[in-house]
Formats: sequence, C-alpha cells, structure tokens
Amino acid sequence: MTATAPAGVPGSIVDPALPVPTADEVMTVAAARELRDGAVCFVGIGLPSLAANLARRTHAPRLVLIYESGTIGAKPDRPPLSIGDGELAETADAVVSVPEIFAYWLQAGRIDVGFLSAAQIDRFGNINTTVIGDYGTPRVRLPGAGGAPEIASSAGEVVVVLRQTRRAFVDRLDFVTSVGHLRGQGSRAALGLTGRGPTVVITDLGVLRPDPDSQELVLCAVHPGVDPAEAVARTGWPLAVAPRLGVTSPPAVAELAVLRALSTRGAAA
Amino acid sequence: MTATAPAGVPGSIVDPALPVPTADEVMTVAAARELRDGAVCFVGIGLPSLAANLARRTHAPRLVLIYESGTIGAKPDRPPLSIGDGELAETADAVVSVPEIFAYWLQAGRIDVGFLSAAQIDRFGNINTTVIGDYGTPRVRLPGAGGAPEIASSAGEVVVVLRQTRRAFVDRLDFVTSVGHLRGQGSRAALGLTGRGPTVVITDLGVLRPDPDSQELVLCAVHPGVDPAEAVARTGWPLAVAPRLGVTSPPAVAELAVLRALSTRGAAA
Amino acid sequence: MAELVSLREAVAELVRDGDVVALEGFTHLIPYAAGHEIVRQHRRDLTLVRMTPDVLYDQMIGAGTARRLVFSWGGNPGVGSLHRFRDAVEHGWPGPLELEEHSHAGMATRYVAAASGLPFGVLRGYAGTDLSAHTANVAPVRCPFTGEQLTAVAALRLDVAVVHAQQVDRAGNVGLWGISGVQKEAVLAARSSIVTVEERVDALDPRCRVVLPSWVVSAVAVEPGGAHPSYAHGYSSRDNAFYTAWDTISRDRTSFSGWLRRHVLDTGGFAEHLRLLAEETHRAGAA
Amino acid sequence: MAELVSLREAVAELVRDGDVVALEGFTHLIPYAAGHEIVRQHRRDLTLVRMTPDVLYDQMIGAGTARRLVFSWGGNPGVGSLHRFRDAVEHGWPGPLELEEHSHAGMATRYVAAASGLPFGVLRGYAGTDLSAHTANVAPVRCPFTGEQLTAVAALRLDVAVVHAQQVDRAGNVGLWGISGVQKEAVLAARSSIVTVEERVDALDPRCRVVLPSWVVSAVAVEPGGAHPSYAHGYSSRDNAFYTAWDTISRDRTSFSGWLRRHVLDTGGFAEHLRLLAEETHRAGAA
Repeated sequence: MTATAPAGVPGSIVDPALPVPTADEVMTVAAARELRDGAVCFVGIGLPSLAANLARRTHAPRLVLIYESGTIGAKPDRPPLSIGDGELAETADAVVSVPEIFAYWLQAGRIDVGFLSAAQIDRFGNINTTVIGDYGTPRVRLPGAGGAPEIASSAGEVVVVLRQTRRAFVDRLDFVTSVGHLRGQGSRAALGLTGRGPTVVITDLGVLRPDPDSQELVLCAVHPGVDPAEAVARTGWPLAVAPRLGVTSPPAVAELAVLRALSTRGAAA
Repeated sequence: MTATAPAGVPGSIVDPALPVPTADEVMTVAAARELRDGAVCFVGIGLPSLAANLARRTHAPRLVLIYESGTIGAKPDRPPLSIGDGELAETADAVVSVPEIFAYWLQAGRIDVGFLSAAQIDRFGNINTTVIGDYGTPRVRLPGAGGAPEIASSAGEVVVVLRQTRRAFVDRLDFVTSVGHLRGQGSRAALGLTGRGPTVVITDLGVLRPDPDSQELVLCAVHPGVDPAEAVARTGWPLAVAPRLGVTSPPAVAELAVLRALSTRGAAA
Repeated sequence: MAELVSLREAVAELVRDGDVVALEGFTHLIPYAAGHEIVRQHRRDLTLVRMTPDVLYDQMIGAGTARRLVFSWGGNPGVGSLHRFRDAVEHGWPGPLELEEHSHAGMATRYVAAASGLPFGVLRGYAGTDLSAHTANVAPVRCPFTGEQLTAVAALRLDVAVVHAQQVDRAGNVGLWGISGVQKEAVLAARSSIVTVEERVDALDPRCRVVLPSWVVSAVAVEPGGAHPSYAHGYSSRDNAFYTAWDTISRDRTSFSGWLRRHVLDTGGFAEHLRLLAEETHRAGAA
Repeated sequence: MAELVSLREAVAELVRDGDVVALEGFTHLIPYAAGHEIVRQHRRDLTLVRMTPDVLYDQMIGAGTARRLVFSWGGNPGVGSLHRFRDAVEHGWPGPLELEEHSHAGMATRYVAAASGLPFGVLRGYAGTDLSAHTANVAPVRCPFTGEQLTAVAALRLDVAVVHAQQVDRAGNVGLWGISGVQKEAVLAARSSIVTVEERVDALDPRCRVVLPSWVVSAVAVEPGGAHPSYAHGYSSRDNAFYTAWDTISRDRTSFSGWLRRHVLDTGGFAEHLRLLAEETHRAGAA
C-alpha cells in the first residue's frame, strides 16, 4: 500500500485560499495517513505527535494515542510541546505510571503502531538518536534512547518520519539506538523481537518501505513534484527505487486546513 | 525481653467489674504487647488483626497496619472480618494494588513485624497452613499459603500467635508452608532470607522464643496461673524450658477493656 | 473494543469448556453474578484461577465446573473452611480437583509477568518451603550481576479474565476504586475479558484508581449488585452475614445442592437470586 | 517519619558530596527548587540519575554538581538540545561528565527492581542495540521455563530521591496526581528522600493517585511553585516560554554563568528566583 488520500477526503484539489503545502506538511500528512482508524498508537513528541493528532482529526477519529508519560487515550486539543503536558493527563482515558506504560502496555504487545523519528537511519531502518561521531568523544551528543528502543522492538509495526538528507540517511550508523531490520534477511526475527519493525519510512521526499525479502528500504513513492533522483542523491547508500514508483496524493484541503490549525495552536502554546 | 505490661499501663490489677480474662484474651494481650509504637506491621486476619488493633488503641497509637489487600496505614474502628473490608480502604493512608503490596512493601523490607498464625508449628518455628496428612491425599485440606511464606521470609521479624496443643505443636510438619528457622543452627540465614524470622511465639499458655544459638523454641514465660508442665505436655516435641522462667503480667484493666470493646464491635459486624 | 452485552451473552460467547478462567477480586468486587452465570450455562473442565478462592469458587467447585484450581489461599475469610473445596480435594466430590498452589506473592508475580508480556517473573520467595516441590512453575534463577539466587515463577496466562467494577462510561472504559487487588493484571493477562459493573455513567467517577480502556475489555455487562455477598465500594457493603451463613449451607452436599438449584440453576439470572435472598432474609427476620 | 523542614535544612542534612541522587519527574512535577538548593549548597561529584534529564539537570551539570549522569533521554522537550549537557559531554566544561545510558524501559525496570528489593529486573529490550556495550548493568538472562533469552538490568539504588508533589497532610503523608512518572519507585529505591510540596493540607485531595506514607519519606519542605518551569497539576501550568528561553540562556557559557549566579547562587531561595523571573518577564513585556 502506498500513501494515498483516504476515501472520503475530497481529492487533491488544493484550496487556492491556502498556501501551497511545504515539504514538511506533505511529509506530516503522508505520515498521518499511515494510521488506520481504531489503531493504538505510541507517539513520540514533535512530528510524530503532530501527524498522529492530524490523523485523529481527519480519517481516524478513534485512534488511541499513548504517550510514554503514561497517558492512554489522550485527546489533546493542540499538539503538546512535551510528552507530559497537563492536557494529555486531563483528556486521557487512563493515566498510569511510567513503569506500567512500558511493561503492561508496550512490552505486552498492546501497541499497534509506534511512531518514531531519528537523527540517523540506515538502509535497514535501524535508528541512531545517541551520538554523531565516536561514542566516547562524540562530535554531537544527541538526547539518547528514550522510549525508542522498546517502541522499535515491541510495537506491532513502526512508522519512521524524518527529513531525507545525506547526514540522516547514512551508510553506517554511528550508534545503533533502536533496531529496525538489523542486517536484513530475517535477522530481526532471529533476534526474537515481538514487533514487525519499521513498515514504512516517510520523508519530505517520499515513502520508503522494506523489501519483503531483504528488508532493505526501497523508495516506493515520491511526493508530487519530487524527482526520484533527488531522493537517491540525498541518501548515503545506493537507494533502491521501486520499478513502478508511485506518487503520493497531495494533501487534501481538509487535511491541510486541520494540520495548519493544529500547528498554529501548537505554536501559540 | 519477655512480655510484660508496657510502662504507663496501670499494673496488673484486674477490674472486678470485668470478668476474669480468658486464655485467648491473655494470649491476644501478650501478642499486642510485642508491637512497639511506630512499628510497621503486616497483619493477617483473625487473632493477629485483633492483637494489632489492640496495640494501636493502647500503647502503640502510631503503629502502622498493613493488610495484604493493599491497605497501608489502615485504622479500622472494629477488627475487620476479612482482609479486604471496605473500612480498611476508607481509613488507610494509601491503597495500592496487591502486586505492589508484596513487591514494593513486603519484599523490599519495609515491614518491621509480620504477624502470623498457623495450623502446625515445629520446634524451629516453621509453619504449616496447607494440609494435615499427605499432600496428595490429605486428611484435612487447609486454606494454603496466602501471604504467609513471604511475610515469614521478608518481614523484619515475625510474631506467631496460636493456641498450644499437641496437634498444633508437632515434632514434624506435614508440609512446610512458611519458613521459620528451618533446621536451626543458622540454616535460615544460609537460605538468604532477608528477615530475621520468628522472634516470638505467643500461645494461650505462655511465650516461646528461639534459642540464640540453636534457634529451637524455648518456653521463656508462662501466663499467670499456668503450670509449665502443661505447656510441655501440650507440645509434640520435648519442649525446652528456660532455667529462669518468667511469668507474663496479666492483662491490665485498660487492655482488657479495649480488647473486649473491639471483640464486641467485631462480632456485631 | 468493549461491547455492552448481557452477562448471558458474554459468558455464552467467551467462556468455553476447558478454558483457563480467573474470576478475580480481593474480598472486594468479586464477580459473583458472572460466576453464577458460568454455572448456569453448565461450563465444565475449567481451570479456575484466583489468589483467594472464597465462597464463589466453593459454589463453582461444588457445581462441578472446575477440573483444576490454581490459587494461593482458599477459605471463607474470617469464618473458616470452604466445605465444597475441601470435599472436592479430600473426597473427590462432585469430581476430583487438581490443585496448583502458590504463595500470594508468587501468584501476583505470575499475573504481573503475564500482563507484562514476559514468560516469567522474579521474586524472593518459596525458598525452604514445600510449595515448589508440587509445581513445575517455580524454578531458581540467578542474578547475573550479584550471583544471588532468587525464584522465578512462570507467567500466568488466562483464556478469560472476569472482574466486577463500579462503572463503565459511554465509551466503554471501565473504572473501579477501593481495594483493587490484581484485577488489572488479570484482565491484561487474558486473551479475552468480561467485566460486570454496577452502572453505566456518562463520565467515570474521579475516584477511579484503576481504569481499563475500552479496547482491552471484550465485553461489559451491567449487573447492579453483581458482587454480592462481596461488595462494591461506594455502592454496597460486604454481606458478612451471608459469608457466615454459607458455612452452614455448604457443610452438607444435600443442603448445598438444594441451594445451588434454587439460587443458581433454576433462576433466570443473578437479579432473581438477589430477590430470593432478600425474601429468605425477610422470612428469617419474620420467623 | 517525614519531618517538615525547610528545603535548606533538608538538603544540608540529606545530600552529601558524591551521593547517587535522583531528582525525578516526567515533565510534570520536576523538583526545580530542590535542584537549585543543591547547587546553592555547592554539592559536588554527585551521580545524577533521571530518566529524562531536562533543563534542571542542564543547570546542575553546568553548575558543576555532577560527576556522572545515569539517564535515558537528555533534551529540552519540544525545543532541542541541552547545551550545558552537550558542552560537558563534548568539551568537558565545567568538568568531565561520565555517562551511563539506558532506554526508558530499562531505567523504569531498574527503578522497579530497586523499589522491590530485588537485585535485578527483567525486560524485553536492548537486544541488537549498541546500548548494552557501554554499561555493565545490562546482561542476558534465560527464562527457566521456556528457554527464551531476555534482558536483565541491575537494580538502580539511590542514596537520595528528590521529588515534588502537590500536597502533604498533617500526618506527613505526601499525595500527588496527574502524570506520576517513576516518582514512587525513585523514593522507594532510595535510602532517604526529600519531597517538596505545593502546600500543606488537612486531608489529601481525593484525586491523589500516588500517596507516599509519611514513614517512607525523610523530609518534606513546603515550596509553592517549586516545580517551575515544570508544573504541578491543579496548581500551575507548564511555562513553555521558559523552556524556549532556556535555549538562548544556556547556549553560551557566559550567559549561562551569569544566569546561574543571578538566579541561583546569589539568591536566598527559590522564591527569590521566582520573583526575579517575574520581574524579568514584566520588564521584557514592557520593553
């Protein structure tokens, strides 16, 4: 399945009253579309949270949002700045402790979709959020693992959202923080991880999915107006491109309107 | 230390308006006196609960009562019939889940005194509450372990309360449900248990304490009017008697009055 | 997603002969209505699981629903023995009952492991006791950091968990407060779950300490008083007199069987049983 | 038994140079006042522990209190990097900072193990990552029942746990509600604990989801607003503007040092810092 506008959303006609969507907006909308209604979604802060909240306000009103702060079924009016904003607790169906959210909910396999971002990603969807450079003497010290390693291993599937650049899409990670498809060829399954791993990587250029056999990421679709050569150029390994490359549907008017309203509310917070 | 009336309780003069204490009452009062003020006490139902509530209303107003139903700091007005009566939750400082009460509170060593009863006890204070007879074809099926094994292993010390009979004080347990001093001679410590085990056994006849070296129970005191020979006769092993046998102080007027008020309220429940 | 159904439908659909079923509740919130419905629908060969099997399990064992009992303490709290449980274990009536027994801490750890998606849990326990000799679900495990030996217990996974709670909201979320036992862990340890509640409300009471989101519950049935003679904090009190009376009712096979027929098998549901009980109490009072 | 004392006394008595100290809080209820007091009293060589070191730990690291950091995610949530943390790790300013890092699930499991009196905890985690190569506190462990390989993490024991809560009652019991993080586990994993609270009340609010009985808390200090710029549910809102402003304040060593002197070292307490902040905001608004 490539990312297309969900049924019922009126096509791809962009409202002339709305500015042309930015690449980040196209990416966020494409990510939101990956979430089916009723799914239970473990959400990180930033783009994942924005996309999940967009999905909940468009095609997936019954999407269950879980934040690692222990809020289950949060229904924030605006995208939270942090994963522990008060509104998450106020609107949640249940608030549980942090040990419980990881043990009873994530580890036990109750999460359908984990939503992650990354500083570096490799061809098998493995993720680095720890350091750029050597671990002992890093060029850039990143925030670290957070909830990502167990989201990556235990969520039913993982959606990764990040901008496509040669600095991010690297031949070799400086540090493996969270496991995607490891070294491919079924090596993830051999590790005994309970979730299926990354099923899609959404970027500002297009949509990548793991090859069913090798698990190497393949460019399956580009966003409207994107040259696949640009995606290849912005990838630090020889990026495979699907023989029948798709084009994602541009953000629908309704999607973009909701996204912009959310972004404005988030920025005003 | 033998069981004597706590300082401040007016002596041993029994109020003529109160009937003479029964053997059970003497036992309960003696058990209550083992609890120092401010101690954190894990309480089983029945005699232990009655004794703990008596202590809280006499010399130990700051005694913290914990029931295995997850109620911490319960202050029941009457002794509960079950360990999960509503009044325990209503009067508790905190109500936690059953897994938490065993892991965070008992296992972690936060309990000063565990209060147990038994169907059978042996010379080392090991306890049987599982079966009389063979395990596969029992003569009497008893309720089983409940919280006792971990109270016995993890509480700072254990107070055992039970009536002294040859059926209960046996040479050999039919089943070891909860460990006291195992086979004595330091064998409990070798097992790695974190608590010190039974420090006293209170019966309707007197007070038994483990010998410091062998850990075999020794009759240290008898209740007023009890012939030590009777205690020996009602014990299924050759009961050691302390060379300087004490006599417990009889229940004070105040103790007995409170105990009877508690018993009446409990019976009326 | 929790469906709001009748208790009859819930049991008919979710409880199968031979299932591993826990009707949990720690003195508080014991799901009597659901247990009676399982008896009324003549389920057989169940493995019944519970930390504190009390009068409800005595009734279910006496009725012949169980082949096996996994438990840690079986008694009538504050009253004495469970006569039907003892009769089954000591004399095989109405059929033999296999036992697997643990300590409370062991059972709680087993539920937590299952709720956490782990194959085992670790505790300080069982050492020196005879308990581990009679079950394959207890084993030593060594700490890889300190070398210390501890005890592992196998995760306790259920086919069906049954619990009683105070409330369900319009979205199907279940809320309970007061003594909460291991009910959450039991529901999360099970493939499917049935919850009976005192009432359906627009919004859960803010006192709710445990909330089970709609999507982890299979079926919810409104059964006011469905925990009697246990209680629902804020709705009812424990009927201690019934627990005491049970000692007499259950002591004898004939008396028990008559009671079971009159109060469970010949009734259309738990509400009818509660009406009968009220009438009997009224008659006893008038006599 | 919790003693009601000033925060100054609590820190003076309970926090020693070289201690392993966690100031916990998951976005909500972060104990800023206590952290500032530790800086003000010039504690050194601390091992700071926290799942989510954020701006407070950036301040403490920049102030030179820490020798070592045990953590799982260090950032300014929704804003970006922690510049003082990065400066310490990348350039050793104001001194080198040893790191021990885990995943959130690993840290939570380590706290739970310590709170439970176990030497280790078990989880599904770390497999395939580079995390376990850099710490001795992660090791494989095999399920004795299924043979499956899982991950053990060492218990995370603390010298001192510091948390902020909404209320303390007259008996010294501490209550909190809203997002509760790992605060209970941190307190129960520690030899001693300091709790700051918004206010002292006759009876805890019934919304309190976590209650710490008086006898597991060493010291309680009333510090209204003591979680700012974090928040206390029901008392204050998160000051997102401060978190954003911190990015500029902390980017540069000089600017940071000036802020630290003005707002922490040269103040008599947290209330003075809050007054200064209010004045600065007012001036910025007027400018």
